Amino acid sequence: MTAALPVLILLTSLIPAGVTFFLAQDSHGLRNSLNLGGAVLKLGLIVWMLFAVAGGATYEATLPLAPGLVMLLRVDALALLFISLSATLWFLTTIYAIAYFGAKPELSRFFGFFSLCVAATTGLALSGSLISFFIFFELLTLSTWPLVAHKQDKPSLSAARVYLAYALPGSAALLWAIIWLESATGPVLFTDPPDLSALDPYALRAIFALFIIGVGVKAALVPLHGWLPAAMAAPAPVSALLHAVAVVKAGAFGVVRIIYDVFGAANVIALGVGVPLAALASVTIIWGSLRALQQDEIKKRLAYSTVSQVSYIVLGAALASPLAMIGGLVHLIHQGLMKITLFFCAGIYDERAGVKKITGLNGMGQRLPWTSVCFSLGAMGMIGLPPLAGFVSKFYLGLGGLEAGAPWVLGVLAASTLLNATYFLPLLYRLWFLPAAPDATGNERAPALVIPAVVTAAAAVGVGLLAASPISPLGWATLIVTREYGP
Amino acid sequence: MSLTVFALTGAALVGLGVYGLLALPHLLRRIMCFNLIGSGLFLFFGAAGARGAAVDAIPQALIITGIVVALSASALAVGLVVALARRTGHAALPDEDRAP
Amino acid sequence: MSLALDLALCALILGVALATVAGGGVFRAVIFFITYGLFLAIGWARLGAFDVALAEAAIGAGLTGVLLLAAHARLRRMQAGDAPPPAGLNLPAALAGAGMALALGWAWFALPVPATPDIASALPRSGVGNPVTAVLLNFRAWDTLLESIVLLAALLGVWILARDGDWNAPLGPRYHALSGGVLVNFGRFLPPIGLCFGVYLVWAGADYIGGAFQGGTVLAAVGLVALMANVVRPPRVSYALLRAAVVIGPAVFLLAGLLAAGFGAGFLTLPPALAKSVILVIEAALTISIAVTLALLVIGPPDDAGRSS
Amino acid sequence: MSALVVVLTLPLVTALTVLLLPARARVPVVLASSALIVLAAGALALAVWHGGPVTLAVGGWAPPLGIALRADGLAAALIMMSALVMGAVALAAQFELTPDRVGARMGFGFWPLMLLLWAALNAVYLSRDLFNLYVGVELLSLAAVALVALSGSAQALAAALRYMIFALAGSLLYLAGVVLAYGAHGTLDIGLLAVRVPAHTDALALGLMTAGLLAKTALFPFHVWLPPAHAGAPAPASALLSALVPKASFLILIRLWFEAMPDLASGAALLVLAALGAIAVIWGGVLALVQKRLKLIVAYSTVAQLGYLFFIFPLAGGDGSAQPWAAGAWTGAMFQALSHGLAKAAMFLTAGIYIAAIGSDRLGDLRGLARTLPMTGFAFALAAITLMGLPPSGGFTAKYLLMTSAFAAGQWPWALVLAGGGVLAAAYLYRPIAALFAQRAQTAARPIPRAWQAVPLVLAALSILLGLLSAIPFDLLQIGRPAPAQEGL
Repeated sequence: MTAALPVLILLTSLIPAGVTFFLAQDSHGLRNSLNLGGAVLKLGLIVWMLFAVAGGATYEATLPLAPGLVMLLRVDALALLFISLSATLWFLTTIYAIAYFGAKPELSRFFGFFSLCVAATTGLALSGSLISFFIFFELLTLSTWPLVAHKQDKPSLSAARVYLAYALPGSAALLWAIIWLESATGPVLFTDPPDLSALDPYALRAIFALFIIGVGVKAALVPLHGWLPAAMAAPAPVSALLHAVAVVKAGAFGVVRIIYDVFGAANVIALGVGVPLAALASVTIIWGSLRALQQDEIKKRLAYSTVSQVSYIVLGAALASPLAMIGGLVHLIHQGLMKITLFFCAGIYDERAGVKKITGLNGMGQRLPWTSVCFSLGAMGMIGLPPLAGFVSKFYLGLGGLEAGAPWVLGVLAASTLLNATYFLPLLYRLWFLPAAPDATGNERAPALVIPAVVTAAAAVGVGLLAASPISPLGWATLIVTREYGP
Repeated sequence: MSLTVFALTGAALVGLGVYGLLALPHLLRRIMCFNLIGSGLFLFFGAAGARGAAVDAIPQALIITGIVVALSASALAVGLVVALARRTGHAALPDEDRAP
Repeated sequence: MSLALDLALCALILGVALATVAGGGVFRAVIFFITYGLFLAIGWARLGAFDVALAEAAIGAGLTGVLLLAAHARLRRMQAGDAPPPAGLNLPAALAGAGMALALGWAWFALPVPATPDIASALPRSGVGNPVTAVLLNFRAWDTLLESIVLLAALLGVWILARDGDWNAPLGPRYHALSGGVLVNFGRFLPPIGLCFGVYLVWAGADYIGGAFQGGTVLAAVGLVALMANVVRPPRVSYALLRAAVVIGPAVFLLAGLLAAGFGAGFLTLPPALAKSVILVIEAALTISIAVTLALLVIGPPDDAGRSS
Repeated sequence: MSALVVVLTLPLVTALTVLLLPARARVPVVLASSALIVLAAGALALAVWHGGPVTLAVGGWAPPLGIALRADGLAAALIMMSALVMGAVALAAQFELTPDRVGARMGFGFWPLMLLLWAALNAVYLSRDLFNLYVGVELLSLAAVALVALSGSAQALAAALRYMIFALAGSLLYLAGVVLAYGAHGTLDIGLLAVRVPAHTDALALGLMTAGLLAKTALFPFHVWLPPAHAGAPAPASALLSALVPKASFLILIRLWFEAMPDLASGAALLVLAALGAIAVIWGGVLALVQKRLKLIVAYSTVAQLGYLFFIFPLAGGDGSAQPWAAGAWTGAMFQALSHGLAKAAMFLTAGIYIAAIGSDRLGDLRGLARTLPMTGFAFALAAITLMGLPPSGGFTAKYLLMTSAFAAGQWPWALVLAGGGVLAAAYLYRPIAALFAQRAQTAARPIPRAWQAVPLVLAALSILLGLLSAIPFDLLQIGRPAPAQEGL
């Protein structure tokens, strides 16, 4: 069982993916039950595993491909954190997507790649070695490409092209880094940090830089972020799951793995690469916010906001101090919940009211109250209003900055908060205080769209309110940092 | 001594064939040059096989095989040249010097 | 004396070869090429390699020559028959040729004289007395089997060069012979004589000189003369007997090899007691296929246009 | 041993049979015997797996008098891959090259030529005799040239002739080397040449043979014949030419440099081979990027993909053969050969489907075909993943092994080319994929049977599976791998 469980969890999305591809377009029932069933089963297995891991069980499955090329699936606390997030959000997004697409064409292709993409994220979370991490990282690239291109119109195809143009050189850099490192140290397992003494510091810095380029594309670090706003041409569920969770989080998760499980926090500090990375993350935070200000399309604004927010996680990891790390890890969850709420809502505005631009939000508070409440909660959380989720993250990041001897982080956080407020508050103002345009229409009679948004919004509030509880994301992140990476 | 004469003749034939193959555009001539190279090599080989105390039969057998293989290749090449000329009116490859 | 003879012969060979490369017209080059093959055959005889001499004369000079002549005739009809060689010396080509010749020339003097495989002691178990035939049909029978397949591949390659509309036409262009002319009479008298000579070459090849390839070539020549004299009509690609004739040589060869494997002796392993008869059967079958294949290679793919013009 | 004889002779027997059969019986017989050969190839691989290399002295005559055949892990793997590709091509060709679609001439000609090509490939994979290899390679070349000429257009004939000239020149160069080898050592057997008394002429012999084989393998700068030839043939023939034919001459190069004359593998010579490979990767990729027809893109991709194979020489050859990374480099190159074979065949077969559906393979005409023929588009994309070297695929395993060895050997420029070549492949394969997935729906496409569409999908899936299950082929490829330079100090 200890070997079977990680494989089973992977199969809960791989099998629906494989079967869905071969389903006819109009076999809605079978397709929906497959995907929802897989999602529910996965959630169940993860809950079971959470209890088992808390009771001290370990899970590991290996598949040797060739000498040095070993697929290793292993469950650790960090993996659980990421996998719980993605499994929960996958389930909700599936409900949302089924309602969103209705009877649009090419659904089997969409859900096939959608499940494949979730399988890749799951595998990524469970990867216990660098090479399995790379394999799933690439699988993620490949399975998201058709999703971005899904509409097959000009903007989608060009977005998909841009996506690949960023992702593939990125993966070449990542592969280069992995092989450079492993040729000196042998295969790298996350349980067992490699002995880096075989490489001189300059080579190590170069390897670190290549790693950051490799995963930084997915984490949308400036200047590697260009694909993300372009990818907003994709359908709303894609933007919601992929760009709030799967892809960018995979990048951020990769940064965490590389700093803590490949190099080790101490080495990152000793090599002096943490501070430049933190600086890059800070630049991304500010730059993303500034660009968000200039967008008048809701999804574009959210996309730049993502660019900015994901770098909080990178910032936390790069500072390499325990509190900063807690802040970064918890933001992985918090940002995921808040941003998916916002994207769900953006999709609802578009789908139910035909609103794509910010100006169209005027007065929508009355017409789509549930949606607008959720949107407002997500936005306020992003700004970091206490006691919402975003506040917890920023609080820990600030403390971590002080702990790491980098007080300038406070300045970055302050500036970012100000900017967040500047680009989100006008939206809320329009929603609630401006009169609707005379020809504005729209309703919320689509519970399958609204309920997922309500659930995630509630969760985003809940994780902030209950942050002190040991089973909250904050509690879990603290556990990870103290148990696995503690001094 | 005679063997050396034949072997060097073989070497010279190979050289002549290589020259013709590279310099002549008409494809029938090129096919003849292939055969010059082949037969030059065989002559060299035959001379080499005759150096020992007894004449070695293996090179002779290989040469006979080689001659048949060369004929097969020539036949296909000639067929291709004729077929190409029937469609294009030229017995040379398109982007090289044209034979009328 | 003999050295002087060899020197003169080699000078002739080289001279004719040079004329082939540098000579004026393509037609003349072909004639020079045939002459070259005949001189070369004499060279092989001087080297004591009579089997090779026979093969070179029959295949290298004779059959390749006829092939080239026939092609040239067809090209001339399409106004693609001739091209003057480019004026002046092509320097890169000359350097490549000279380099190749010098390298081989150097190799001749650097080449050690190795111990060669011991054929003499294996010959009695081979079933034949001619060591060359022993190598071809027993020691290295796999080479020879593949070689017969190479001929077949070339024939298939030539056939598929037909135009789609011509596919069901008789093979080759039509040959015009004046009734009562030399060729027709030749075509009547030659076949019986050539047939005897060809069969003799195959039979003698087992112990003296000759063999399936040489004999088959003579038979092919006979067939060609008969075709050109309109004594026999060219068949069509789909003609079953024709296909059978082309296939029978490699088929019998393969079958013998597989039967040997089936009886536990190993693929293509001929028991010494049976070797001679098996080899003769294989040679007989090969001769048929070689003769037919060579003749068909010369006459080319089905061509209806040549017939109506 | 019996599996070896079946693999060696059944294609020949079938070719001869097909010539005698009426047209109706042709396809069933070819398919049945293809299935048998696949089984025999499996049996041979199993025999090698359990009992080590299988050898056979043909006619009972041991070298130097006779010809030895030997199936090591590499030969068994190539035979298996070729059998799978051949079987798939036969399945596709029964739909594509029927007499009523392409006429009686092509409908007849393809089958025996395909089988003769198959026979030649297996003969070359197994042979240990340099002259026998010459005859085998000639058979291969003649069958391949004929397949190029099969379509009968003027361009195809010109491409076939150009191919023929390169192939013949290559054969003669190779033959010159064989003559020198026999002249100096009195043997043609690879095993006996390995223990020869070195002669001064050996370097020239090896150089001549290598030059000849490079021309046949289409390594830069001898690649010019390949794209028009492979793009000009009917698609099933292109699949064979691109996926299999260059592997045969490459294998002989391996036999020469690793088994017959490893002592001559000087660092500079190995470097030149790999450098030409590196240029081929870049140059082939760049040219593939500017092509407008699918088949030409795929053909130029072959030029690039073959380049990777040559990294084996400095990484596992010469002094490198005794190093710990040699096994990885060696296996990596062979994985590249295997996975490229499967993926490239799949790609040409998809091109054949598109041509059958819309009568063109211009990128502009392919727009939107993924919607009409989803299985085929999926097959093309899967094959592209292998060629880009993305995980999990055989191409990725190959690249990973080669890159790891390049780093371990301190020869990181090869790794750079491997990484850059992957990005280049992504760029040139993106264009057809983007066209296929573009919005405009093709309405004029003729229907294609699902069984036909499934054929390239299976091949492409196999090329992916090779990466997921690479442990077994990895171990198979180690069996009979040339030992590091004689350890007898």
